[in-house]
Amino acid sequence: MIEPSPATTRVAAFEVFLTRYLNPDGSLTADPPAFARDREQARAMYALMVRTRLFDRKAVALQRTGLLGTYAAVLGQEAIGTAIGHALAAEDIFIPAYREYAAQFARGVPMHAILQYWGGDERGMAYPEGTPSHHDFPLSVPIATHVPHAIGVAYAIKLKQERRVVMASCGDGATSKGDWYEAISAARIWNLPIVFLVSNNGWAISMPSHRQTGAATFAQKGLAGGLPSEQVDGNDVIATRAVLAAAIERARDGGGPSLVEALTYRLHDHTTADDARRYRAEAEVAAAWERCPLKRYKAYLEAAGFWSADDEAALVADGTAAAEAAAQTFLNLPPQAPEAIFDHLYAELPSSMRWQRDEVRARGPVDGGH
Amino acid sequence: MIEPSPATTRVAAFEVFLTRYLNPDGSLTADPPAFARDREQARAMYALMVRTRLFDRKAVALQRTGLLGTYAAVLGQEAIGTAIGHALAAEDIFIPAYREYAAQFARGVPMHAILQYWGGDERGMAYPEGTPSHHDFPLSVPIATHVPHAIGVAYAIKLKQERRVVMASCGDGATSKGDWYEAISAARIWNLPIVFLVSNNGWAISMPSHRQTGAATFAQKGLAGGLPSEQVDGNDVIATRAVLAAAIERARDGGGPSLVEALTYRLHDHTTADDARRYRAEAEVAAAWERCPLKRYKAYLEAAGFWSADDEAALVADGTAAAEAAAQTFLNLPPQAPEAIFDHLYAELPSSMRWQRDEVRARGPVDGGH
Amino acid sequence: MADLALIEAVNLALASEMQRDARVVVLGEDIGRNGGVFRATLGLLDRYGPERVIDTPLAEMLVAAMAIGLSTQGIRAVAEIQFSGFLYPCLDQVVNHATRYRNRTRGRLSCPLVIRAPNGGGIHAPEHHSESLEATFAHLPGLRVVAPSSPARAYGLLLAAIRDPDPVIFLEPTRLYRLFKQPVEDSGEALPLDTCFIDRSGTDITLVSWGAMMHDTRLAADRLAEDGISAEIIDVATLKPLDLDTILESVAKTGRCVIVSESARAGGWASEIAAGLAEHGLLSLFAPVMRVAGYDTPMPLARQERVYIPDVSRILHEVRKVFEMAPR
Amino acid sequence: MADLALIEAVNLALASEMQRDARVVVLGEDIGRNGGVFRATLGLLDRYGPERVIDTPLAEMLVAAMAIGLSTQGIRAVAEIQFSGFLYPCLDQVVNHATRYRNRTRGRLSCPLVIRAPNGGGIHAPEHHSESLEATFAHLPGLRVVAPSSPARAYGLLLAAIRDPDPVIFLEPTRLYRLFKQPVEDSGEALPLDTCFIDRSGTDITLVSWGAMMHDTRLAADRLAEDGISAEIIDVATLKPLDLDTILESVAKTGRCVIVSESARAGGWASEIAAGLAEHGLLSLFAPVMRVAGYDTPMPLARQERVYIPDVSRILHEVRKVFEMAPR
Ligand SMILES: Cc1ncc(C[n+]2csc(CCOP(=O)(O)OP(=O)(O)O)c2C)c(N)n1
Ligand SMILES: Cc1ncc(C[n+]2csc(CCOP(=O)(O)OP(=O)(O)O)c2C)c(N)n1
Ligand SMILES: [Mg+2]
Ligand SMILES: [Mg+2]
Repeated sequence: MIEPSPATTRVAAFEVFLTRYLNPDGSLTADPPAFARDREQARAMYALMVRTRLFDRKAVALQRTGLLGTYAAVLGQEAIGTAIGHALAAEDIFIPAYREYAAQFARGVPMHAILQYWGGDERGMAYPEGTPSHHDFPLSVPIATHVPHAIGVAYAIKLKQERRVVMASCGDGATSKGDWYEAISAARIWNLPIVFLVSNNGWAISMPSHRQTGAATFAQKGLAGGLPSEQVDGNDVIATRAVLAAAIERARDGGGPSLVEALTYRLHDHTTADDARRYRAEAEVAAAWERCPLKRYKAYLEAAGFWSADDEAALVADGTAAAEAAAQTFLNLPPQAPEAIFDHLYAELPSSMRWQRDEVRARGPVDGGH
Repeated sequence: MIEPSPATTRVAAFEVFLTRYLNPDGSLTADPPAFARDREQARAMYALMVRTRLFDRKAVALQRTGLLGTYAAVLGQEAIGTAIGHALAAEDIFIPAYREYAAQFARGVPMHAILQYWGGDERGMAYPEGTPSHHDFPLSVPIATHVPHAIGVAYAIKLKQERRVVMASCGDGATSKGDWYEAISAARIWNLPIVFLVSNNGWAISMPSHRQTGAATFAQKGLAGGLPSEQVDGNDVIATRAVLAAAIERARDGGGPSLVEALTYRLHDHTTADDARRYRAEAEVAAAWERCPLKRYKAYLEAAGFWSADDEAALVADGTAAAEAAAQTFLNLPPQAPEAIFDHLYAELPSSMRWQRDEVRARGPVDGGH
Repeated sequence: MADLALIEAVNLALASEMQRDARVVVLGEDIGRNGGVFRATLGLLDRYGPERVIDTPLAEMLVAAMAIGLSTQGIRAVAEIQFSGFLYPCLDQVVNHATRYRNRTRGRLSCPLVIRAPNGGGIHAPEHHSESLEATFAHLPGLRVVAPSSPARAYGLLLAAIRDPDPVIFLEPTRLYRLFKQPVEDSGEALPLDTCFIDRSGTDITLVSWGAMMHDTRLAADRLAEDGISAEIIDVATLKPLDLDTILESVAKTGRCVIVSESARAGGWASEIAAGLAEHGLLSLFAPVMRVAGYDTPMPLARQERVYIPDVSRILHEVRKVFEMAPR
Repeated sequence: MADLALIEAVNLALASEMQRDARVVVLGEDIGRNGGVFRATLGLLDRYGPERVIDTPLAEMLVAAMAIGLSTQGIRAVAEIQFSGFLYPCLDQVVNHATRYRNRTRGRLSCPLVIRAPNGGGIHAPEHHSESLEATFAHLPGLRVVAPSSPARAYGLLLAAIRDPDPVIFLEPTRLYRLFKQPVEDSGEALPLDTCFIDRSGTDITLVSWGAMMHDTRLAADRLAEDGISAEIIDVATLKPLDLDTILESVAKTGRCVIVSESARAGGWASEIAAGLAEHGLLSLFAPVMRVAGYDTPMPLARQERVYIPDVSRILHEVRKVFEMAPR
């Protein structure tokens, strides 16, 4: 928009690219990368997407019947978490927003832990020892505030001369917050091994992404920090994994931070506490179903001869059972003791606070907990 | 840094331009704009730069002799404030950082008010009625925090259907802060009449600007908000005024917000409380003096036949006297009453606080005020 | 006169003042078509249009800063933050600018703005949605902090907050949003901003509270009445500046005081009131001033929130202690 | 044993602990080559290199967030914020993350970090450079807040803060940075983090203070001694968690208490202490608990800062009131 004139010189130029391998109908735009041609890997990705969708459905059902608190569904965005889960190495560190269940499952978070979290139990964030998730960060609700933690985590990695990568993910709305920008702005100063991921699902609650900012893409926000910045079709699990893996390996090899905007669509309400019909047209949602990540990837798998109707039936049965089992585990967990609210406040409870714990202990269980 | 491949498409592209009319030796890169060919306007700009420099010198001298508090000198950056002062219309609204004295003088802030501010007296921010400065914002010390006020001010202008423009200025360091980014990110949503100005003077206290961010230019940070973004040689008062005026008039005509990065150099210590020799090479400063905005513009004026040695002598005499008079006015101002700390706390002091004012009043003047 | 829930009274006050005063605008996240996450701004977009009902980007610091910018230009900006736990990014703007422009420009610029947010827990909301922020704000000079405890007070105090020439933090009791209804008249009449309400008169003990905890305090007083104890209840709806005089007068009469608040105990606003009593009410006091408050932990996730939030039994427990130490 | 000013003791503690523990890093604006605006980090860059002495971009929220990220990885991050008035952008990170990671992950992640900042006025600094933030932080659960009042305590408490497994806000008294020197031994010995110091023993009145105001409190006690009044001085250097017991014991002995603090009075930490006395010390008190504090205004610009900051005469004034109400 600034016109060159005799008094001007061009000092910088930037381009933003979008990567897509799978069209919405499942056809290919180009030769897919090796992992997508590997039968086992290709099938595993699909399985994770489907299991995540079945889990998600179960979680919503639990909430609707009063057995779970507010829940943020991931319906329609399963490809992104799946791609993360497959692109990250076990030793890498994941700092997620609150909808990346597929990635979390891949990293060892049990399904019931996610239910526990949304069910109002802190123990849902004590991810199991011996799994990659044990050193990952928990879900983060205050939007974008977790993203700058990546700067410190990645700096620590450099300091310790480890070959690990940090992935910090968030939504399109999150990119309006100063926290996000401060991280983007700083990452390249120390050439930190970070991949910033923005899941642009078209909406931040009721705000369509085109009203969130004047920028035409969310990817270009990375230019503010001098980051290699690109878009990927986030409903194309092949492209998303390929792009993330490239960014991760570049970071691992000392190539520094980058930003990936994954284009997707939130097919569900924002959370179970939201009613999206208030602010968006059903037609838009219907159209988005046509771009469903599972549908298109399944078409690819079938065309590649990697998937059959029997496979599908077995997966659905198994995934349904897993979600059901997770729900049961969650529902049967014994409650925390009331005084557990003091257990991890400090490494050791200061003596001046002991009376508070004693008071709670003396009262015992309180009505209204559930 | 992202390589196009068969699976990629280009979705956006950006360029950043730098404008310069005056080379450091005063020679022209292109035909200058009309205002620079107008004898009176051209001379007025020079006069403001020189008067600002003389004021600045006086302020530093006052601080060195214990008559003023910490002071932030503008030495070497006078062209930017001068350009702002000449580019803004009286009705426009200026939201400055803390070094834009030339612009403030142009808008009616008396020199002694600036001394008063750095001398520790709030009255230095009560800019006089009947001048444009009266509706301007005062100097802002918490870095970048004033910039997002521009969003609200400009929104109010739109709401009232006024043809006014807001200019919010800050330094290169300020562009690392979330406050600044949140403003940049939002401005184009409502296509607000704002010009964001970044005076990149090479340093933020001891941090060279290339260590402040991984971005190659500060201008490109504007791309994060989809803003037209450009660089200008901020030591070239002609280019700076031209670029700012274009951005201002575009905003006034409904063309929306933009970002200008003005390249300059801080010739002085950060403030009088700083000693820049601790962290930067004398040679760098010496080299920067070669790019001094006054020197090059004077060469231009002389070449254009707009300026003589007599003019120079008269201006220096007059400017010195003005700075001296401002110092005297400042030094002779009667102190505020102690209880003045309650005068503008609320529109009306709540009754529950009156005892505090009474207590202060009863104590009378306190030692250590000065 | 319609029976309204507290959230409806907030909505009514906003609509009513927008109707009356064209300078009033509302801004915040999801407040337009969506009507706000709690529906406080329901219908305002249709009635007053997108220019006065401003959906902002997801950036609380910006919301505060934008309200500041608007208010300096004579616009009455009423900002909504979705939950008080997301107010922290606004704090820098509030303390370094909103409360200071009038002072530092010696009256030239000022910030007649309101920042509204639901405050407190008890509705089984997700993490970070149930915090109590009043003490953090009430410590800041130049600010007003208001926390209504009923639909009628929410209506009248919100009108007052919008009309006030200085910045106001307006903390709405989330737990009471839909808990009960009350007749609220759209009278356009504001309530005073620096006077405590004597919510109920009594002679034996003074119970002081505000916001959602007023509800439990009233229930506790009912129980005390059954035991023949007459509690005076004071609603400190306008927390800052604090009207200590009304509390002192009550304690002068009752000689006993228990202060009930939901926020963390250490440095909570209950401490400020107790300190006021230690300074000005000492001679009236028969017994120690007890604070019933949240524990010095973060608000737990939903399953344990009732462990944290004071309830009737905790209030009665402290009241009983007071009467043990100073029997009638 | 060298005679050190408080800022030199801070510098010594940082250097000493960086030497002892390779996990310790310092970060902040201008802390490298420049050695920090007050020179707290002088020489550290040369001794420990740019990887452990990290000049950050100009972004306080990021500094806090980066310290959080570092600390979760076992790095002991010691962040400097240039003036406490610029701590507000850190608050969201501190309250929503630093103090919570341990709790929300049930001990899996934790944040052993320190955020240091000069606190308070009295050095004729520019606007926004003289604020007092302790109450704002001390209200937050899961945090420690420390405010030393002498070079030796600064050294020992900073070591303790760095070694503590939880987040600590370390507020250094700007006014005392270079006001006096004291022998400080580089013993590597930390001071306890949750005990008040009995700074001076006395029998007639308890003076409670912390940080820079300890200086004026000591001077006031000297003056009282001239009048034959024996003041006990308590230095609440570890504000949070608060060791009320030591204060209660003292007041049990003296029956009189004046609390001196620089921050705005309403909701200041003095109020928390007074509230503690109103609850647990009422029976010991012969006289009201007086707070000598900053007024409920922003810190004025330099010319009026002495109007705002409590001084010896204001302390003596309140002490005299106490003895008028409760003569010996
Ligand atoms: C700081 C903060 N402000 C507001 C909210 C309330 N809120 C929760 S999710 C959300 C929208 C987030 O949008 P986006 O970042 O696009 O993520 P998405 O939900 O679409 O995955 C908002 C406003 C919050 N959690 N944190
Ligand atoms: C929020 C905040 N942090 C730190 C400071 C201390 N400080 C004052 S000026 C400055 C550097 C500003 O650099 P820049 O924005 O480039 O402006 P310049 O001084 O170079 O004009 C710093 C860190 C401050 N005033 N505010
Ligand atoms: Mg989104
Ligand atoms: Mg600079």
